[in-house]
Amino acid sequence: MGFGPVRPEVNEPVFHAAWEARALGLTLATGALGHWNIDESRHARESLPPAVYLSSSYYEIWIRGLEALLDRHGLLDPAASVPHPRRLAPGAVAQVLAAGTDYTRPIAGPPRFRPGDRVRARNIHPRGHTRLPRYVRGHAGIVEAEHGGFVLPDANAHGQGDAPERLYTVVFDGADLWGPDAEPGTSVSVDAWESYLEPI
Amino acid sequence: MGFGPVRPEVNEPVFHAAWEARALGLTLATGALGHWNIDESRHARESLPPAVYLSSSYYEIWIRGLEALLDRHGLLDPAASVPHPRRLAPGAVAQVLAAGTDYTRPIAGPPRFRPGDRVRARNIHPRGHTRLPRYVRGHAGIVEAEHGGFVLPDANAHGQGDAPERLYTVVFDGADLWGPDAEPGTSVSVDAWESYLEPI
Amino acid sequence: MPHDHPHHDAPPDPMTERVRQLEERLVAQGLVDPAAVDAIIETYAEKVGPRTGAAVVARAWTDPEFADWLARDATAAIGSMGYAGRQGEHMQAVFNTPTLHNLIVCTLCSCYPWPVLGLPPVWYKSPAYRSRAVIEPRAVLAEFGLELPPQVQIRVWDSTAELRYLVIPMRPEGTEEMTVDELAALITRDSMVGTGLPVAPERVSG
Amino acid sequence: MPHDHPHHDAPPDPMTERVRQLEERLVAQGLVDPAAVDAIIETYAEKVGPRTGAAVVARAWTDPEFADWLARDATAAIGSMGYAGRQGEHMQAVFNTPTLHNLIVCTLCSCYPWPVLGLPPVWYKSPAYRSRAVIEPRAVLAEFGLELPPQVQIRVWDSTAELRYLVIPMRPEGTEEMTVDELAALITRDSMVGTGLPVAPERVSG
Repeated sequence: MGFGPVRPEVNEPVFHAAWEARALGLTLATGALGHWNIDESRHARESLPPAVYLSSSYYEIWIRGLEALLDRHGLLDPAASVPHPRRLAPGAVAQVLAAGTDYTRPIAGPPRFRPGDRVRARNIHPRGHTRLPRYVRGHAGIVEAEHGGFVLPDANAHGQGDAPERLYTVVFDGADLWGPDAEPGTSVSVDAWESYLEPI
Repeated sequence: MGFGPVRPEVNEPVFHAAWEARALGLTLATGALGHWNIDESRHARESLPPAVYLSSSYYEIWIRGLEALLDRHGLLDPAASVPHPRRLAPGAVAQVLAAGTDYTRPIAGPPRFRPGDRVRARNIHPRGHTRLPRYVRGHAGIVEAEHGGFVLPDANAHGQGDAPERLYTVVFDGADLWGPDAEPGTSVSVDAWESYLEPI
Repeated sequence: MPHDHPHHDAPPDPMTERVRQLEERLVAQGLVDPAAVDAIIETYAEKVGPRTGAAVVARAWTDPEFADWLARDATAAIGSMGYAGRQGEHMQAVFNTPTLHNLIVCTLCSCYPWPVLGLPPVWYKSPAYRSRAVIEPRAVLAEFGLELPPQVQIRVWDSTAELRYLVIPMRPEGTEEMTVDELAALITRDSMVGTGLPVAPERVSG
Repeated sequence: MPHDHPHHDAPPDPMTERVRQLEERLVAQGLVDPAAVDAIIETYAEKVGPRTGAAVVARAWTDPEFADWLARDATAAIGSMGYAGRQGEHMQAVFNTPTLHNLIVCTLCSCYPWPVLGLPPVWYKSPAYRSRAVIEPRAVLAEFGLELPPQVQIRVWDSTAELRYLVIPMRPEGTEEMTVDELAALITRDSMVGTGLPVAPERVSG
């Protein structure tokens, strides 16, 4: 089973249909209401049934994820129809998009790992959200950089707060990940929170 | 992402539609023509695009796989319309189904592994067909049984002959496969050809 | 409804139409005799099914020598009862005990012991069962209403080769006086896949 | 066509209809101001795009001090040019060398540095690219027409956290006399993702 070739599109437009543009705008505008964060919205998209996820286009996944979030948070309750106190005003759009969100957090204590350390991505299979890709789990890599504290998606996606942890860039040799079938001379890095890693 | 609960059906019929029964019958009847083997037909099904595979019912996957096989082997070439020399006769059906196919093969030399040996499932990622599930690759297990020689699917699926190898039942502890998120007191075995395994 | 509006009729089911056209071409090309297709369907719709496996299990419960043979060479033991063939060429019987429960799955496709259990049910072929049985078998069994105590180990058999597995469940208590046929009636398909247990005898005899 | 046959009309595209109805409800509930949606769309359709990233790269090629800043603190260096914001809050610049080629992917979703490259193309979001870039990057690059010699190592960056990566390709030979704006015209979006190289100067100036 495989996904076939990558098919770049010549002169690709930003949007392929008007509804895609509305899907982007609605997702960002409702996100600004503050009822969920980026990790919860990623988890909503990634919780779609696999056949739906794989057969939907990107913005269709966004719309299905948005519908799930609106439903979970009860925002389409017909009783409420006064403007939401945090409704995004047209004049605020430029500032909100340019500001973005700071995901760094101060963190106390020394880092558990240092650049150059050999570490193993833990063999975890959480039922909830995580950002540790399956293909690195159980594999050994080298810490390349330590980035300080970042919001932990595994907690933040489930309303459990920022739970900040240090974030590391960990590099894996292609041959360690894929064995004898790896392409020669390739390596892959992931950005991994401290609890994703264990010392070797 | 997950597939949700398993949904057993009370008083499930053998077929849910007449076309499902025809799909079974056509698949077996065309298989009897001898143009492909079970490994090639499994590979044809498993080579469907993932979104199609996951959104298709079992017999729909069979039909799509059968169409691919007929196409690959040029069997629907409109020129040919005399009965195929190996066309399955109604009177032969009972005997053919009851006989099945013997997948064992005599094999020379001693087995590389013995019951009780610790082995590792190799971290292979072949581009073609294989029957080594991804979830055991790179994990350690114990050889429980040695079954003698069997046709190797990795070769047989691609017209490369039987290439028989010894087959072993290898047991993996749930905690070794799934780490701290494993259910306690569970183990999983796979049947693995010798080239799927390496000594520890 | 006027004849020039055929699109007002209910559209034919696309798979019905697709398979019908495929069969038509296969027959026209001389590749398939539709009567052979009928015979295959009749075999699996009416002749082969889990009652075969139940007969094997009931005999194993009542005939220690047969049970021993089944454990050593299931293909031969089952074959001696007249059951053999496609998708059951190489059989292995796996026995439940008070501390071990066996569960069968095929994660890669949907391999299943046809000669003793018939064609597999839809749930056995579903991505949910195939993906989850190996990682959370207790959670999956709970969805079948089967909650095993923690001291019972679960062994999942992933049918990745041409070996086909038949679970031999434990004989229920209170069945000492029952005949082989009465015992066979207790043995459900799911109990031979590992997603269930035999029916308690009072529910049958009562 | 008579009015009592509305089903003869082309059906509305289901996603168009679904999103239209959703927006209608969101607006009616006071959750969304459609003019804000317009402003968001205008930002990404017209203002933010890969020309921003090209300006960053061209400056890095011509201003060693800026290149050094970019390597040490890409967020600040890029921010000093006025480019910042959503999906680019924490930037890292990764520099190609004669022996190392960088390639960016997000296997888990489709994270992409919006403020410098705009919205991601469809291929970047496709399961094919997301699954294959980490296991067979050379084969994927070949599908973009980019065949790297075997002595060039490939480093794939999987954007699994909130760090966003910008590839700084090597400055093509024969561009010594070009201005920053001329250089920026050589820098394609794909060359900043790692699926391409800058355009050769003769193809632009010629």
